[in-house]
Amino acid sequence: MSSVRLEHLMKTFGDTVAVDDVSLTVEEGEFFSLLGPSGCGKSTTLRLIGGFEDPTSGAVYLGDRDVRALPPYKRDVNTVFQSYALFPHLDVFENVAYGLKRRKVPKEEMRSRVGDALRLVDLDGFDRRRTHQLSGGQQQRVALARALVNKPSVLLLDEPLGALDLKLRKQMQLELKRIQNEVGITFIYVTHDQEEAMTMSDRMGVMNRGRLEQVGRPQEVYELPATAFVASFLGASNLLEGEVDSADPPLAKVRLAAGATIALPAERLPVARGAVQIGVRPEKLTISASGKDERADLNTIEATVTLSTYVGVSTMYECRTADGATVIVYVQNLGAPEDAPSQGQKVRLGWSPEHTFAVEPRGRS
Amino acid sequence: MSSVRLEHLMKTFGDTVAVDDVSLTVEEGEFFSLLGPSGCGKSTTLRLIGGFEDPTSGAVYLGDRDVRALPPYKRDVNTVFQSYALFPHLDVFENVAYGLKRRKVPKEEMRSRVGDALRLVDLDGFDRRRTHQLSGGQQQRVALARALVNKPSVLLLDEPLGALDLKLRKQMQLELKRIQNEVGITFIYVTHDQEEAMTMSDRMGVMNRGRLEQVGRPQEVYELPATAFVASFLGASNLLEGEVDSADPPLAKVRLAAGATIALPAERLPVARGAVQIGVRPEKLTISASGKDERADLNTIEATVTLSTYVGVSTMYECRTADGATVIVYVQNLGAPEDAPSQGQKVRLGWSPEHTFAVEPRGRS
Amino acid sequence: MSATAAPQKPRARDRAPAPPRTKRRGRWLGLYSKAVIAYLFLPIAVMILFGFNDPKGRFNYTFQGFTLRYYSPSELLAFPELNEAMRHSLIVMGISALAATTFGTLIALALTRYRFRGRGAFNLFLFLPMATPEITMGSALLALFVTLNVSRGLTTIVIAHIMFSISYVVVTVKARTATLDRHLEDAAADLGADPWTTFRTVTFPLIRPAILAGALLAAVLSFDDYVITLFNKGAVDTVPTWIAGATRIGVPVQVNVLGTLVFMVGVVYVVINLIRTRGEGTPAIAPR
Amino acid sequence: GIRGEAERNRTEENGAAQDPDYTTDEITGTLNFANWPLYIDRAKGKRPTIDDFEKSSDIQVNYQEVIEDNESFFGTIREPLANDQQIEWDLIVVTDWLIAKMARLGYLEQLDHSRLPNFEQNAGEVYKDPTYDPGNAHSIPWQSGITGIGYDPKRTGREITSFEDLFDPAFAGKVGMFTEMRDTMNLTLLGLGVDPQEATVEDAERAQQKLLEQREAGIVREYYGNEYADALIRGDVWITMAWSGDIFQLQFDDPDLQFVVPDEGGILWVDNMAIPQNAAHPIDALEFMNFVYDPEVAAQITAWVNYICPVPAAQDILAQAKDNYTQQVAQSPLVFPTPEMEARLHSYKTLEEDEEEAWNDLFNQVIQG
Amino acid sequence: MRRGRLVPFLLSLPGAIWLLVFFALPMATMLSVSFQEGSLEEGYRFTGTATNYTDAVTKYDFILWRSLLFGLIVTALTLVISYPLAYWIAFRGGRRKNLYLLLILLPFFTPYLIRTLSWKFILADSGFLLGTLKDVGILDEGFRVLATPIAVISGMTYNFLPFMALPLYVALERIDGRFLEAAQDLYSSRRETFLRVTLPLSLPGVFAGSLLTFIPAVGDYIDPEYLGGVNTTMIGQVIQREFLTSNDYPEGAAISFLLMAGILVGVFLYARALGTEEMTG
Ligand SMILES: Nc1ncnc2c1ncn2[C@@H]1O[C@H](COP(=O)(O)OP(=O)(O)OP(=O)(O)O)[C@@H](O)[C@H]1O
Ligand SMILES: Nc1ncnc2c1ncn2[C@@H]1O[C@H](COP(=O)(O)OP(=O)(O)OP(=O)(O)O)[C@@H](O)[C@H]1O
Ligand SMILES: [Mg+2]
Ligand SMILES: [Mg+2]
Repeated sequence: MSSVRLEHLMKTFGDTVAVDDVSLTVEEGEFFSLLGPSGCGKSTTLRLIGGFEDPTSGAVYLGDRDVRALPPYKRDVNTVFQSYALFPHLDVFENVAYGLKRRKVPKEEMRSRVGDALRLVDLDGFDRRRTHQLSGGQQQRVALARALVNKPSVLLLDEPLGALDLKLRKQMQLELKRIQNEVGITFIYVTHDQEEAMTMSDRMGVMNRGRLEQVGRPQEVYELPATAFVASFLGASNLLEGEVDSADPPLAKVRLAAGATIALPAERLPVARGAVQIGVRPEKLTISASGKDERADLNTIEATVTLSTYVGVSTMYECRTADGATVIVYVQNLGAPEDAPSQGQKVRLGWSPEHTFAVEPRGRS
Repeated sequence: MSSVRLEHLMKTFGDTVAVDDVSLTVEEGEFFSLLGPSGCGKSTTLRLIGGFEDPTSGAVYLGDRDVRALPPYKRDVNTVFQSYALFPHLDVFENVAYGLKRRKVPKEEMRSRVGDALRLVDLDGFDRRRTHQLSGGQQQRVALARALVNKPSVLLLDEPLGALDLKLRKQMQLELKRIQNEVGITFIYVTHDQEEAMTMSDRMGVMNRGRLEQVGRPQEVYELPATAFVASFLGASNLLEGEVDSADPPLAKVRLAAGATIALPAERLPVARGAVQIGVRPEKLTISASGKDERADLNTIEATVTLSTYVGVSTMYECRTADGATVIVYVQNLGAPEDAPSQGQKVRLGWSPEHTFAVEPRGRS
Repeated sequence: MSATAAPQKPRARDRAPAPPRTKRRGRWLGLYSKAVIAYLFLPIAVMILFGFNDPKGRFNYTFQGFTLRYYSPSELLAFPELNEAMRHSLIVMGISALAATTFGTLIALALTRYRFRGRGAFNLFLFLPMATPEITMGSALLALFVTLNVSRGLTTIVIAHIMFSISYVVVTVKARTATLDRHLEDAAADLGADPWTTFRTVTFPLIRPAILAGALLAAVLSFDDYVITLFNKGAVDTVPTWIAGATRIGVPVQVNVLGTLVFMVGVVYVVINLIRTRGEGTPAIAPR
Repeated sequence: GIRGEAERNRTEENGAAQDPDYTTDEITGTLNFANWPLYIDRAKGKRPTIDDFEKSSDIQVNYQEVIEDNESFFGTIREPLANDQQIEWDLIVVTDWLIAKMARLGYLEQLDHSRLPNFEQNAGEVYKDPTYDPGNAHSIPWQSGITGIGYDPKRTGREITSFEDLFDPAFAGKVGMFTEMRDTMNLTLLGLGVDPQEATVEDAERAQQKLLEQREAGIVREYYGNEYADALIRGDVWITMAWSGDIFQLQFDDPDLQFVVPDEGGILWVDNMAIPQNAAHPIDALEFMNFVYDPEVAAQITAWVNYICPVPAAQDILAQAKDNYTQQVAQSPLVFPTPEMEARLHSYKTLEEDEEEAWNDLFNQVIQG
Repeated sequence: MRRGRLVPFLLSLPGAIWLLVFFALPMATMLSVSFQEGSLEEGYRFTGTATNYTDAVTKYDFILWRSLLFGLIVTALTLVISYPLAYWIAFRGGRRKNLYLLLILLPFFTPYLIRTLSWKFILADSGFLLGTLKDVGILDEGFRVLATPIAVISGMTYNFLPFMALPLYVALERIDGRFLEAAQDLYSSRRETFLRVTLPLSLPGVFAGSLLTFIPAVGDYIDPEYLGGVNTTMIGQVIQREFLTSNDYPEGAAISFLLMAGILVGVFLYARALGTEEMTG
């Protein structure tokens, strides 16, 4: 059974279209992430589901019930607000216990559940603190605990880990996953961190300017982005202009503006002819000195290294192709720095047709 | 000349020691990051520099001036607040123009500078919006523009990009760097994102429980963490218990609890004898089927794969060693999935002594 | 350079308290505020003083000599109708302040939390009772009661007081509800609180200062009202109406004594609480 | 003469609407009595006169001190009376001019004088058949007072005898006048040598001129209600229009203060008992009216209230009292005016409605500059 | 269609009904009275005449202006006096805030007549205040406060102070310290922080307080009656006399409605000038 269903949902504020014709079905127990740039309508979508905004048009279903007429407190949904919205007149314990009190959970149980929730977010011993005595991250964790403690059938989380450091975030991610598995509740999770979305979600949706551009399993969306926006939003993506040469299965051919011909599975072409953009993820690229051993089964292009940056786990190279396009390459720092390409060096970039995708050239944006 | 100097700075709230004996010198024009877990005292440190809190003890110097007696508005410092603190009675334009107005910048110049600042944060055309009509990320960007537009000699930024998506964040990171280079102002930058800290900073400090645990250039701190906390905070780090076997240069030897003997540059040992923890970053590890070609110049240990997770750029393997310690390995997804180790498989993990570091076993924390 | 020199600086210097930037100004402000409060109490001091007066005639105008006579029970109870009037005043004040605060707060919430048709007109309408001269309102209301043949008494006084207090409460409470963070109410609803519970547990605590202020204003308005009460009181007197009548013969000292006692109840309450919150208010008031 | 005729005409006019008879001819055992605060004798939180009456008559008195002043009290009972409704009172005490006005409007019951033998027997002659209520048709006096001039000789430095002293520029800013239209206008008319009863609208205009001059010259400090007494004893005013009873009281605190009936004449005003139209217990009210005209009772009331007593015989009774205070009351010309004083006293002019409007307009222009 | 539509009406219902029945209805009758003619004796009849209004304007325009002026002065004075007080309570009151509020109001739980008498005692021409100053020679012997506009304005300022202070407090109390910090960060001195941030954020309180002070002050009659002298008559006294002494109800009603109209226009202009309509709803 579907847990949350949105049908042609639309929300405008004056001239601003915050949510634009969004249709979406989230299954029960699913971990669904909404990903998208700042201001694309993620929070507004959650607020529509939570019942804090009335849709301009379209419908919201929880289970099989049209809930447009239902006020927020009658929806079995809990929200972690982006701005935390902690009650300033209550202390940490009371904030977290608030929902349980409303449901008349017995004192003893309440105390133990609140205790558990606070332990979960690593805030043991902060029970009696006032919210303004907390750091940003601590406030966010209280907000999280306040929602989690209720174990609703659907949990809406608006960037719930945004203010947390990587370590705590990782830890909380695992905890959230565990809770979700354990209790089997549906998560709709807004994040701007695509790695988070990818590691945690069963499925995810990418929003842009109020529209849902692509919905799918993380790997699917990542490896085969449907639009140029999705491609570029999910991590640095290299997009190169080209023209369809042949669209025959199994491997279609696209001639790049820069000259090379690129092979890719034919079914990935969005159009049978004309202009396309072909793409490849930076980490799928290998970088080798120009002229070195060439493998026929790889797509290759020639380029010049313009910049190399150390980023901890890996090194990032910015390369420029013959027609001026920039291609980004990530190389994991395995510890053989002697053969690392240096700035200005001519290199050959290679990747497998399997890792090649194609999108329509950007119309808008 | 030093731009900001903290001397034995201490701040307590009741029983909580938020900042604990922090001494630090930030040079003029430097990009300095403060990194640390939630609640470790980063914001409080910034607030002490900005003048919003009075230190419990210790001193703050801006340039060569002891500014403890100086109210915030007399300090040539601007802050981007973690909670944005946008003026609710002013619109976006007026918020950004606020500081310029106070300094009587001529109308024309003001208008153009505010326009530039808004363009910088990608908020063209939002001039007349009220702050409550903005999304979380948009608010954060306004806060950023409001501080940047003043070009102070020191800019304090408290997680200024926290609410932004990766793409915008990357873009803003570059812009911030550019601005900083151009205007030559000192940045003190609080972030919980160590990648951000590492890519952007000239130097960084890692805080834990109010104390500054290590200060140094990013690569230095990352590759040679001084404490177990820093090691584990800066990205997943593998720490293995051991005992110093020999401390003689050039390569010292440490015998692990799990059995293997590990070589590392002798000067990296924090102690000449007794217990240590040796560490290695997950991305420095290679993973190969147990029993395969062994290189004598590498440190190796045997382990079993317990979990593999796809994380986009790379795949993460969790492995267990003989004595039960967990070792994390990142392998970049180069696209040869056929020889990827599968769960349960026995593997050999190898890394160069160069990538090995050692810290004192965790006392507290 | 100074980085090395710094640690050698005497420890005492580090511990030197940061210059009290805000505190000094706070002291002036505190002094001023206390002066204003003292000014508000000035006439009360005179009232108390004349409660100890021993006038020879019936007018309590000039200080003739000190006596505690009027604090003796027999003298205090010499005018039962005065005490009765005080009782009426307190009853009317209690009920009308409570009702007006309730009604007014609800209206303030409606006006600031919702946009609805006729909101602007309603807003304007709410100013009218404040803008209407008391006598006009009083006699108009009396005409209504007469037409409906309602006999005047405590009930009609209460009705009238509620009527003219509502607007004051609305305006006071609105000053706060207008800028309340709506996300907090959203959060409460999200956590399963129905509108009433949301109000009780979140909205109310957050606007409590405003409601308290509104209630106090309503109480003062009621306690002090003369003209409107006059028209709708029937056979019942409140303190202001009784005193107004008594001026002709001479306001007895007992009025001052009673006023002093009411005032003292308030003072004692305040003092007890001041002691209880010792050290939590401004440093200047709390004993060092 | 003319007055009584007009009165009869009115009563006949309203004869149909107005029940000429009382609502009952029986003693009901209840009396709702509206009076001014502190306007009856008190002892130990009780009202001896009321208690005595209840004991002697078996009538329960619901005594309420609800009248603040004539005008506002009239404002509150006018609506129901105009609607021919019963009001809660069987007996009210209001000043003479209001008696005239209410009688004119048909708001008062006629008094059955056969039930008031004490009044016929004991009332002072000045109080019988007054101009404001010919034949005491609707009212008999409760207490009365004189409007004259009060002053502080220490400050004025001289004795005051004349109305003109209120216009002495030497006292500029230290002179008090009344907001009471009738007091001020009638006294001024007397000052101008006009008998109020004979005054025309032209006379009233002259009086207004006189008052306006006083005002323009900055002689008047303030137009006072009851608070003039406070101002006088405090020295804010040196000389002021005054009521006899107030000065009598002030003299206890400052014996130097003086009250004079000016040479040109003063005003005797009378607070009267009357029965509102449709009253539920008229006979009980008449019983009470009769009761207080017993000299002993009258003396008891006057001993406490200290206003002018309508029963001359009370003076002798009070004079026999032992305590100092009561002696003073008995001897004061401010409580029992001397015949010489009485000779100079006049009543308010009884105003027809349009006259009243005209006088009000004239006077309002004086006090509302 | 759902939550929202009915709620505001339900919330307003009790108060609105109360005001409709006990205020609007009687006042509507009063409005019709203002168009009546006649006399007390003959009764007043509705003729739709406007003479009551024209009369009122010609007779009392000066007093009306004076009342508005006094109201304005009193509003300004109470604002200036009580703003720092409200500010202090709001920001430095700690947990004693409510107590200070109570303290401000405590004096007003004594009968106004007693308070006024007390003021007369304090301000008497040769009382302990002026008398002393005169004895020392600081003040001229003829100087007085009572029975002057100063006395009326001071009296009203005193009596209306809480009506200004409380709404101000209410608005100031909720101002988030973060905004003040942000302002200081952006080079605002204390003064500027106050002018640019604190003050604007407290405008709803300034507005509310001004209404609660100005509106009743313009129609006040107690203070001018007891503290005023010959040139301090205010419109409230005129209306009082029309109703009580002259029994000219139509005229009294007409002046009342003129006054109300004047006040509403003033309030409207004020709201415009302050731009707080949006903030105060
Ligand atoms: N006003 C206060 N009263 C009491 N404790 C406080 C107060 N402000 C901060 N703290 C405590 O001081 C510690 C440091 O807070 P700070 O805000 O500096 O953390 P932070 O490093 O900025 O964390 P985050 O990344 O979560 O924002 C925290 O434990 C916090 O709870
Ligand atoms: N109350 C409002 N009035 C007008 N515009 C609004 C309002 N609320 C949101 N918007 C606009 O709607 C758009 C979507 O806002 P929303 O808060 O859903 O973005 P978001 O995806 O959550 O962004 P972020 O990641 O920055 O929080 C934004 O452009 C925002 O400015
Ligand atoms: Mg958002
Ligand atoms: Mg922080």
